[in-house]
Amino acid sequence: MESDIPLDWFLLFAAAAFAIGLIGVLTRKNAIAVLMAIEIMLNAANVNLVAFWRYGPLRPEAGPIPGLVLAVMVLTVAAAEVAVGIGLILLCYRRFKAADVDQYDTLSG
Amino acid sequence: MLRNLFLVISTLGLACALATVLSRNLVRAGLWLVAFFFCVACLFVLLEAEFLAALQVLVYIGAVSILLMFGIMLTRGVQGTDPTSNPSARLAPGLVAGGVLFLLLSYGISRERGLRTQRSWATTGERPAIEPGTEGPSTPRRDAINNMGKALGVELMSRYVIAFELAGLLLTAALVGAIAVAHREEAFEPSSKGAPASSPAAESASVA
Amino acid sequence: MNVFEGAACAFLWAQSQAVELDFWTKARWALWLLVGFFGIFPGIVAYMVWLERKVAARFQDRIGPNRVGPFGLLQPIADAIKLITKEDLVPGGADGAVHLAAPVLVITSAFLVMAVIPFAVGLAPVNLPSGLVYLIAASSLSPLGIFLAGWSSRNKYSLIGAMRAVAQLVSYEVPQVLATIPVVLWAGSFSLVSIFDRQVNQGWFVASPPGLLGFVILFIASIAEVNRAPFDLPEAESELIAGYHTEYSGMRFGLFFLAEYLSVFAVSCLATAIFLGGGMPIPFLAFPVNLLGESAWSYVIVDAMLLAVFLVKVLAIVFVVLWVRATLPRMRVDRLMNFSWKYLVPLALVNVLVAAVWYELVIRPGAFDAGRWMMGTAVTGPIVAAACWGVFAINRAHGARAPVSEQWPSVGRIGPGVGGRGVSRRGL
Amino acid sequence: MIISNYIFIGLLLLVAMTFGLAPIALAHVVAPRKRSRVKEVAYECGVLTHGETWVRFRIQYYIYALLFVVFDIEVVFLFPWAASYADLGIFALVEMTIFLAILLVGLIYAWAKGVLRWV
Repeated sequence: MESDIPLDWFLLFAAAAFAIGLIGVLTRKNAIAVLMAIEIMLNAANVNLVAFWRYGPLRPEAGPIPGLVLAVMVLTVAAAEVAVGIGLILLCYRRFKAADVDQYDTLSG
Repeated sequence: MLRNLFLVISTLGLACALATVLSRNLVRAGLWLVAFFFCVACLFVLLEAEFLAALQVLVYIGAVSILLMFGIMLTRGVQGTDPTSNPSARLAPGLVAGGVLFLLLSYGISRERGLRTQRSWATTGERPAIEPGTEGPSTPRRDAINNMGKALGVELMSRYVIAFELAGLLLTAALVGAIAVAHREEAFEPSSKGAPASSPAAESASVA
Repeated sequence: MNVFEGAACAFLWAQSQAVELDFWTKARWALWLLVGFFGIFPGIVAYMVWLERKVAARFQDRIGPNRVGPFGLLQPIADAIKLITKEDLVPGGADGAVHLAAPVLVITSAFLVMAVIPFAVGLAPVNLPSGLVYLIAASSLSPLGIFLAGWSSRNKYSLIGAMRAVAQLVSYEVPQVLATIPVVLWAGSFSLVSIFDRQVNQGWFVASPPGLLGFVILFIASIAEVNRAPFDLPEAESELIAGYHTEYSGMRFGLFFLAEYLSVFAVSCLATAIFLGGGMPIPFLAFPVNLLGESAWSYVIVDAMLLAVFLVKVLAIVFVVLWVRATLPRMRVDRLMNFSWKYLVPLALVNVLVAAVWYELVIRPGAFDAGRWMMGTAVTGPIVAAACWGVFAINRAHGARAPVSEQWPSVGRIGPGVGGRGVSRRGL
Repeated sequence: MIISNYIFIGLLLLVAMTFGLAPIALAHVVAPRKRSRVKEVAYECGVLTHGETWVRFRIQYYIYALLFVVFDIEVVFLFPWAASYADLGIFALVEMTIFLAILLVGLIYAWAKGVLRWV
């Protein structure tokens, strides 16, 4: 095509989204908000995987779509992570009556 | 035209991500997150991974966001506000950390070269062609892009079969673990004396 | 080739997955968007509402709408005018933006689903290579809209109704999706156009034991997906007022209403396209495409017939949906969830594997014929029947052993387990 | 290009949102507007709203959403398998049977644990 999107645009988008996710993880107290921020970071990683698959050369031993398979696996792991994460948050909420990560301080001396 | 489309979508996506992170209301944060997922799906379409874009919408918007919303409803007041969150104290260091990370990553992106092609990422302006009629080494890629679901199935069943079965195992482990963790309502019921139990609306809780 | 034939050919052969952005494509898209999605589909849906009121009235020995126009045919227009001129109320504590976004999201989901339905040869708005996944992804947006509607209203009944609705929708989405997998397996493609083409060669997909089971599961789950009776728990007016749209009035309520009927139409179209052979009138007979030789007129006539047959099938399914509503009472909420997870999901999972067996027996050897079909039916039919029987037997045994509560009667035989003595809460 | 199809989807998205917003905008112009406090009160069977809108939801909602997420991911794997089954043969059937059996263990666990009941 005459005006393709450059590779580094996707990479910069992913880097920015990852940094925003990091901001969320560092600044939010609520555990569910932290989970949301982690989802943003995982999505940024997925964008990178697909972009490199599309722009990079293929290695015959890795098949035609290695980036996509990895992206699907990230999808799976992200969903499982949210499922278990919210289960843990519910447990902690019942025990500590709070969903703030700061209040889970039983282990702190 | 494609470049403009990309710029619009990515700007919207980053704005949504920022709104997710900064929004005090958790349900609204979840809504911004949904918008961000949708923007990422649009980027997948621009990368010609339309099957993955459909999966992105199906899994993230259709399932994960619902789970997040349910999680909010089960742990917060229904309006989802986050009164204890006091972002101002941590916002500055968080923003600095995020900004530094972004600068580091963009510096790396501007300097790094492809492993095999030795081409700089920053100058990789065009993707390997898949237009019909193009011969050469990109043929398997063309087949994969034109029939992505099928290619993904073949790969999962042959080359990545271990990963596929492990994914099944992971899902079952997640299911069993989450149920084992979450399903202990009776054990903690007597000690629950927060606002909800004593409020008159507790009657409607039995309706729920 | 004159202009008409050029247009007809461009229109009819716009089937391939890769489209060029030429003039004909743009014209076709504009036609679809402005005439189809803005005019015809809402019109069809408006008259489905009229049909529902007429049919429900007949079932209840009434006449139904008969004042506005002949046979009440102008009733939908009167309803629309009424809804638009109603005051647009937003409750005081509501989250205004989300309250507005929720019905728009629901109706957007209903619209997007229609984009890949092949109504006849060449009459699919677009032919996506992953059309079925796209369709399911688009339809999975509506639970989110319903949740937001209930949440933003700041009304406890709305919220409870929304949570129930979402729990029900996600539970029934699983069997609905699983039921479509045999179709993908047999067609080897997600494109609904390819699925239709495959049915032209091999007969309707419903005409096989796993296909029949898949169709039944899809039909039941789809009724639940569009919140129709007997699965209309979310708006159980005796407990929850109007459920998630209690605080919606005027045109905002009208959008939910329209989206519900649009979804009924869309799932009927989906079931017709992937199981009932689309516009094919007879199960195993390929329709003669070039009835009048290789001319554009021939294609137009054949396409019109295919479209007519397609719409008749859709109408039949819609009628059954209305019939079910007029006949069956609302399900109890615990049975509703049980029915999805303990009956439909296991059956649909087994059905996926049986569908693969059917593929090995009937489709892979090639040269589809009656003998092969009978052989496949003889093998897979008993498996399907045994699976259905087994799922019901397990559920009856389990339900009799561990009833939900001592007051609530359980399914199955009245036995010593039901009386309340020695009832194990844990079960199984 | 295949991606051209998605331009149609994008346009359809705009049309659908217009279709949703236009009647509301029209109603905004046409419909009467008489605000009053009573109209803005949440509707609870005709009496004034009672207590906070704070309903404590039961853990069951989470359990069903969790099951849904797990089975949705399963669908993500089942769809490519089904589309490519013609190229694969019996071995793929065996693999998928193992996969489904592993997941069925989770469902049976949930069933046996008694969490698949609404009350």
